[in-house]
Amino acid sequence: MVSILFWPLLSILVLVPFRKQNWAQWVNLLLHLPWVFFLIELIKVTPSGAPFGLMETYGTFPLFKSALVLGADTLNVSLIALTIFLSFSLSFYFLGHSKISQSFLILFQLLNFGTIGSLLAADAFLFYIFWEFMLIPLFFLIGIWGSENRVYAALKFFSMTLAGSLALLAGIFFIVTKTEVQSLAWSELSRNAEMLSAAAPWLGWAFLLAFLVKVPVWPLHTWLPDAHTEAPTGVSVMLAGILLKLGVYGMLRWVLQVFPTLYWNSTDLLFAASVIGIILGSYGALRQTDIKRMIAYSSVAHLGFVVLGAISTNATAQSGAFFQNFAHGLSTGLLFLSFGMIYDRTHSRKLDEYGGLASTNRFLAFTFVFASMASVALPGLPGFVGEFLILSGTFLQKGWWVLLPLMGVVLGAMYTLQLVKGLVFGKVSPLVESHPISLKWNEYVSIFPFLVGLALLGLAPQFLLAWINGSIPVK
Amino acid sequence: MNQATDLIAGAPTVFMWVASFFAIFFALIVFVSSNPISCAVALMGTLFSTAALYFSLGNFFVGAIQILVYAGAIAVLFVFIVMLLDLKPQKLKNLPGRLPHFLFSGLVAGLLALFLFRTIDLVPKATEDSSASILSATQYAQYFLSQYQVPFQAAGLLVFGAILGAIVLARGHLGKKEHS
Amino acid sequence: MNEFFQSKIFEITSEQLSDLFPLLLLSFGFALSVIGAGLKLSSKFFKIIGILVFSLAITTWSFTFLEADSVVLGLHITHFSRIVGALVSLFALTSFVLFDVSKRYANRPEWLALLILAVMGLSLLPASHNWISFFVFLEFFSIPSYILAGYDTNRERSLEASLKYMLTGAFASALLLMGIALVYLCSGTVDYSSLQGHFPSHILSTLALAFLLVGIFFKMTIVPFHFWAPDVYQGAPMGVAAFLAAGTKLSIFVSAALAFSETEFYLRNDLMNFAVIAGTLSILVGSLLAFTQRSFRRMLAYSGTVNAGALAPLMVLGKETLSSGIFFLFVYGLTLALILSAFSSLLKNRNLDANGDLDPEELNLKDSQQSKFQSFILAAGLFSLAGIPPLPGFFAKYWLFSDLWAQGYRPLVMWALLGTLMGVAYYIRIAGKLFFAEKRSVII
Amino acid sequence: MIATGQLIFSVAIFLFCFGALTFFTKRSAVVALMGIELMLNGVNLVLVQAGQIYKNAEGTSLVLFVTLVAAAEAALALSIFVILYRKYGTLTLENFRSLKG
Amino acid sequence: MTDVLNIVEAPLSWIILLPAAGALLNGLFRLKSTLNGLLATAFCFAAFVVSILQFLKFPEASKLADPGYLWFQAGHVKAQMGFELTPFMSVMLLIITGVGTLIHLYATSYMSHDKSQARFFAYLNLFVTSMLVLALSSDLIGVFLGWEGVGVCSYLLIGFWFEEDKNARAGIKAFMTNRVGDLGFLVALFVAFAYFGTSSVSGIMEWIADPGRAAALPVWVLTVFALAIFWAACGKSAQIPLYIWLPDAMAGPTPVSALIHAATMVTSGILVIVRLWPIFATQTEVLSVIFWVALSTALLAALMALTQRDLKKVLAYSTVSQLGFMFAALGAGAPTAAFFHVVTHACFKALLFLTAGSVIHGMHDEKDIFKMGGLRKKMPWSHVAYLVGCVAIAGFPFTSGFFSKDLILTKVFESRGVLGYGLLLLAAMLTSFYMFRSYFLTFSSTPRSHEAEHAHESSAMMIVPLMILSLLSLFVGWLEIPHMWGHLQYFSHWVESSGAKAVEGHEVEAATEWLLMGIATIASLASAFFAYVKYKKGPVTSSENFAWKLSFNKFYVDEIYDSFILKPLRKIGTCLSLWIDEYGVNGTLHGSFASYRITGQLASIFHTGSVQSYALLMLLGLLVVWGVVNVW
Repeated sequence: MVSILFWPLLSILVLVPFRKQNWAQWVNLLLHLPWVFFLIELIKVTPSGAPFGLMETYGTFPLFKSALVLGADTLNVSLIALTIFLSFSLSFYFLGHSKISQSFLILFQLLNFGTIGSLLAADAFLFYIFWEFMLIPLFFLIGIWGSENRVYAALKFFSMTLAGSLALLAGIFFIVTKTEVQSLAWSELSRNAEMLSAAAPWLGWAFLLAFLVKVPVWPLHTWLPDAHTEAPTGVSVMLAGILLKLGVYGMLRWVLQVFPTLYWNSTDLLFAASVIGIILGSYGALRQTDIKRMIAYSSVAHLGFVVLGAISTNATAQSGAFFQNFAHGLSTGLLFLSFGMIYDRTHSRKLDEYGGLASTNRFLAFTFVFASMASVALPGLPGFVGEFLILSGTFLQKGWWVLLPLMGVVLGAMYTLQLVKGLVFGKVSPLVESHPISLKWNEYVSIFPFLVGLALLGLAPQFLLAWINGSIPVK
Repeated sequence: MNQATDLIAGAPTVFMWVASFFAIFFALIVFVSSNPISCAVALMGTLFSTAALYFSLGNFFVGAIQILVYAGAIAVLFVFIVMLLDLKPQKLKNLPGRLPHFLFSGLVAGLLALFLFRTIDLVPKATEDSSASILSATQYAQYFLSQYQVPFQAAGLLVFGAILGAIVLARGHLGKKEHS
Repeated sequence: MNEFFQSKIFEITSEQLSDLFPLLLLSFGFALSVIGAGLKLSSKFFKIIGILVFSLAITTWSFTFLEADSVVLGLHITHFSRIVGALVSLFALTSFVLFDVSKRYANRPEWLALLILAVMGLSLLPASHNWISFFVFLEFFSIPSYILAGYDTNRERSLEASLKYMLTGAFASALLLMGIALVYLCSGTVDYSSLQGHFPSHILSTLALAFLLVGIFFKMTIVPFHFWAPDVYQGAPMGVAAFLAAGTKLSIFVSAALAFSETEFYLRNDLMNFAVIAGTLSILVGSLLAFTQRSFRRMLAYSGTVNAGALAPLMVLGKETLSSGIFFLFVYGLTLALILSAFSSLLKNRNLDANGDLDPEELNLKDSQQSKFQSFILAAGLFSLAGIPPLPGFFAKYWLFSDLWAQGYRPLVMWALLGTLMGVAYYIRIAGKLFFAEKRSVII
Repeated sequence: MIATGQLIFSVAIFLFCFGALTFFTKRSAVVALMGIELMLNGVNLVLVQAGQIYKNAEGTSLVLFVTLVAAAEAALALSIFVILYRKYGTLTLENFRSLKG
Repeated sequence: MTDVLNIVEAPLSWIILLPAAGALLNGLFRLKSTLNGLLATAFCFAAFVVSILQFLKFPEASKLADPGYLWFQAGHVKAQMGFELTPFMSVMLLIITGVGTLIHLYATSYMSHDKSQARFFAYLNLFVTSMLVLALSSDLIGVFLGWEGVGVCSYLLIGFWFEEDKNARAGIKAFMTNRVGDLGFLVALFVAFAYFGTSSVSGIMEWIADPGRAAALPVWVLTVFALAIFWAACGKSAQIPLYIWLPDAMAGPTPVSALIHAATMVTSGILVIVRLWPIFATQTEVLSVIFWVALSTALLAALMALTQRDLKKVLAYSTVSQLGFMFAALGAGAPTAAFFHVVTHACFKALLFLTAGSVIHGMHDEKDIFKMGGLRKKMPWSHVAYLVGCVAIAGFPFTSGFFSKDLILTKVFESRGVLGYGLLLLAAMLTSFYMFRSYFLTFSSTPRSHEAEHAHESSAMMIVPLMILSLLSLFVGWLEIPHMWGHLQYFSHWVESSGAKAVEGHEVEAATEWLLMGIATIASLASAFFAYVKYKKGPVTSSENFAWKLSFNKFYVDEIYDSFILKPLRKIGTCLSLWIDEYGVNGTLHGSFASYRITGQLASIFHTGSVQSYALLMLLGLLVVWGVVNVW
């Protein structure tokens, strides 16, 4: 497990000597191959069942009552697979891209290292370190390579996520100073979870706050549109693809499985927040004139569905929520990627400046429409599978309350079609006219895995569902 | 020398009253007068009256040190500096500008005095046992050099440092220009 | 007369000598540097002497670190005082190596002598066992630091800084003295262990403690007494500022803690409340002031106040919980030295005066392009001060805050966490400014 | 009538507070330093009085140290004042305010 | 269930894969001229052949099944992508693929000079695939896959000429209205999985059939399930609340309207209800709801069609009205009548649309019938086809329309009494009136515009499908003749054997049946003659009275929807989101930051720089904190 975690660090060391841009880009691509090999090894050995089925300890810090413990089960290994998938296809996109310099790639690998670390960490202290470490590469990635308003977006993103994780830190302090708890390892925490949750009912909320900010749950989501819009394409794909899912993973792993009682009595508030998030997120997307902000707000709505599933008591909605992570990751990732390719050439994000892309570049128009259909949860594409499971699970549990999020399905279609009409259909706008888009070979190759993934997960998702159903927290 | 013991215990002698009156009087002059020279002289006055107080309390060694070192050396140093720089008397011209500052600092100092005076009755009385007698100079020295030997040497180095510093600063600022 | 000299005081056994060896070494170094200054030797001589003396001191102190405590000539040499001695000489070493002090003040080489004096004072302070030696050692290192603060002769600011530092320092030590006098008045003794049992607890004693705390908190730059710090850090030469910020805080922190635990003052809850109030105040006021500062070095001074605020309660808690405070100050000291040295070379690249100052708003991308390595160090240092993992600052803050939480200071830890969050506004923003292109973001 | 101890103590407080007051309000640096000396005198008075009450030498030794430190400080301060006077031509503390904010 | 179910394994998935392959190929390769069209037609024809083979298996097998594969399964939801074919659905299959092939052929020449034919035929084949998935899948969730697939294809096809903004907006309107309808289908699926444990049609039928389990269900489950399915059907088959998208869907190419908005997609609502008929049969209140909604749709649409000037709009409203007839039959408890009308309607409405297409093609895309006229001589074949279509839809004796409409009317008379019958008869009269109005305005009297003079007949490839469809429209009716005339009742046999028994209303003896038939025929002939009289010489400039304006502007339904539902919802939502996001959360963030900065600046005022004020503040600080410590 440690090899898959420390591979990004190693690839940074390898990247350092390559100062020239396209050398660095090619090396970055080649460095992904062993990473995939390690992933396959890990998948072969990952158990699906009890949380952190496979646990490995590499060293202890008695001073901080913590240890370098890495744990794997299908829950986090599947997310690692998604990370590596996104990073691999992005590395194709980076080839020959003018703005992708060596330092960008180094920071990108640092971000991967942080993500994989927080996924694998089975010790609260270690998890916290990786969780906050991700902030640094992201802060610089958005701040240096972002567009106009990037400094504001980077700082806002940094301070809101930091505020959330400081609440987590307070929770960790409370646990550390409890004498009964020998160490901060996950198993240790869950062993005396009753004692801890009895002692401090606020502990659940302290842990939850850090994750609610990261999964943008409704009131805490205002950093997302800024961060996603200002971030460069590669980073916004990773942000939408995997980093939002870390919040969901955190909720399931570190709150639901550790403090179940606290988690369950916070669910009705979370239900209200997620439903409002779905509806207001969709309306937020409707009112935008900037394309990337529209896609960002759509993520708020989709993540509202995921949280809706994650807080339900039946297995259908839970596995639907976790599956939706992958569906949303691929569809929004593809949306950002394809628009990123358009943006690289036209450098404008205003929707009314666009129009008639279908007549100039058929393939990109097809990809964009295909991705929007996926994000509108059209049956036959993965979005539907996730959303259907979530909604039928919610119906089972909450009865007719399901009609509210159901409205989100219609609103989702509304803003996505508005986006597609503005960008792809309609008369050919002067901007699109003057910037003919001819995709290079590596851009085709970077889009191709997304298309195959979406089609495969849409029509035959059972291979993934069966794999992750084992370790879904609620049976 | 035991009659000295009851000096602290007994009622304050007339000499004590006179000395403390002078001390307070001179302190007032230091505060009030705008001419630095009169301040310096008033400071020397306070020093002498406090030395007198020490004698009245029976601690002749400290009184002597006070007169020799404090009044003799430091106060003289002040007078010397005032004379050297022949500072003109500061006419309190922009008094109104500084009035709020005056009032405020008066208030704070008064508050401090109030707090301290409130605790005056907690000041312990002298113990009547006559066994412990007023120490003589040798006893002070013996105790001082044995208990506080390292601080004493440190104080020596401290003074050396101060002199060294004074020279360095003076030479630096007045002497050659350093490269910027 | 001779029985006076036979008294136990002057017996020095061999291993006691090893305890005193570093101090003797320092005084020998002091003597050498003064003679050297007199003989107008080359600046390299002083650099070598300095490095030799300090590194030898560090090695001896750290070797004898694990030995048992011993009482030598009235000094209680404990492993705390040894660790403080080692760290203070380390800070002194870094302060003059990183900032090429020797080349800058070639024709006034006395800086080494003064620096050694200050280091001696700082390392003796934790070894003091009564309030008198506490006061003397305190003054012993203050006087040289007043001079060092004013050492940068060609800038008026440095003179003004030393003037301010000296006047407020004198005022604070006068208050400290009044404290010691009142302690003596109340209990009749100034020795820590004899003060243990019979220190009355009436109004006068509380007032005495309050005055005592003034002198201590003044040096720790905790809020009601922090006014001098920004001006002095801005005026003093870079190396001195770094040394002052780290060395004095560490030594005062440890010696106050030792004093309060020896005299068992820490059991009094008025002392505790005083420290907690002052600590919380300094976290809040420090963060507030650090944010809107027009000068990089003043911002660092206020961030020092914030960190000191978190240390305040630990200081009055006595011996057991010192290790986290020491580690924190150690990391803080080194990071601060790195940041200031990077900052001064950044200034040099902007061909400003190396000891000068800069408005953090003016830092921009050009700086990081000109001095790539320094801006990297500067950003890493700022992130470490902000306490972002995996940098050492985070582990220091984590250990410190969990200790505070364990001692039950929950509200203070909450304030400290809020302080870390407010830290983003100045640490991270300035670190970001270095690397982000000019476009000022809308709000921040 | 008040006891000697209380008389001495009140004189000491008076000196101490008046020293502080002079330090705050006096515009010339030298006189401010004199204020500090006054405060130290007050402290010395308290020390001597306590020394007499408890009949031990702690107080006296601290007085000695205080006097010594006061001397060192005065020497250093006055040399700085001389330099300031040479450079600025005045010693009023108001115009040493360039470091602020 | 009368006879023992004899389920036969059959390669049904092939029927779907063929058009899917066609769609893929067309999508990938842009071939020269009409090759794309021919390729698409070939694949559609292949599917037609395979479905004929399956159809022939039916006398002995009662149901064909193909298990397919497990789509997804988690918790209590198990979605199986399997296929099954019942007799009546196999007939529908023939219609979809048969009429589909004809329309593909027609479209090949109709779109011959369009520049992105490949994309068009890819969408068309994709549409046929999803329609087949809808028809064939065994699980309701599979049906839903087809259901939304068809919705997307109609969105893409309506907005095919995306250059004009109104086409794209019409496409969105279609997709959004379908989406609102699909919410009903989703609710039905939730109820199915929650209470029946499965979504497969046969599984649900077993659940209903077993009295023990049926009793255990809460009473509202079946009603809600039925209503939800009906709501979805309204969305897809354009009934009252959700019909507004169909008239705008005419923005797409005419073959699209023919295939999607006449023959296949709009009928999917009826197909699903007929498949789930055992549930609907027990729900009398739901049936009456269906009946009255259908009746009002039929009447309303017919009234709107009276004054339309655009030929395709007239046909669109007539489709809505005919769908009203079908749902009225369902409401009257006669699935056979409904299905019979679906088939006949598919034939003659496709015919009408295709002829309209060739007329508009001939008239160089001029749609306004007031500008046409006298095309009888110029376009003889289209004229004949259009005449046959009008005759069939009006229900002239012995045409297919006559049989199916008459069957519906008698069934409605049996179950809903005279009032229902009367209103439906009125709708039938209106239908024949506006159809013949459009016939006379386009074909009789003299050409009224430049295009009309130079109109030319369409090519053979367009005429052949017209002729085939005309034959079908005339003779399909004979498959289901009234009992009195003989025993040719194939449709009832097909529908009953698929498990959809009609609701037993009181049988009507032969005499009244003859009477009803007579009245219906006389009514349609009279209104046709009336239209002849009114429009023989060309458009009559009728006075713009209130009724006319009401009908012409489609009863202002679109405007009502916009002003009362769509615009307010959007306004409230966007303002709410704007207020909470920008001013609420961001506001507090920026506010707290600004106050943080201001207090910072305020605090820095204390640092005046003068040493004395420092000492003063220090002492003051000491006294204040010391005071607080003592007081505390």
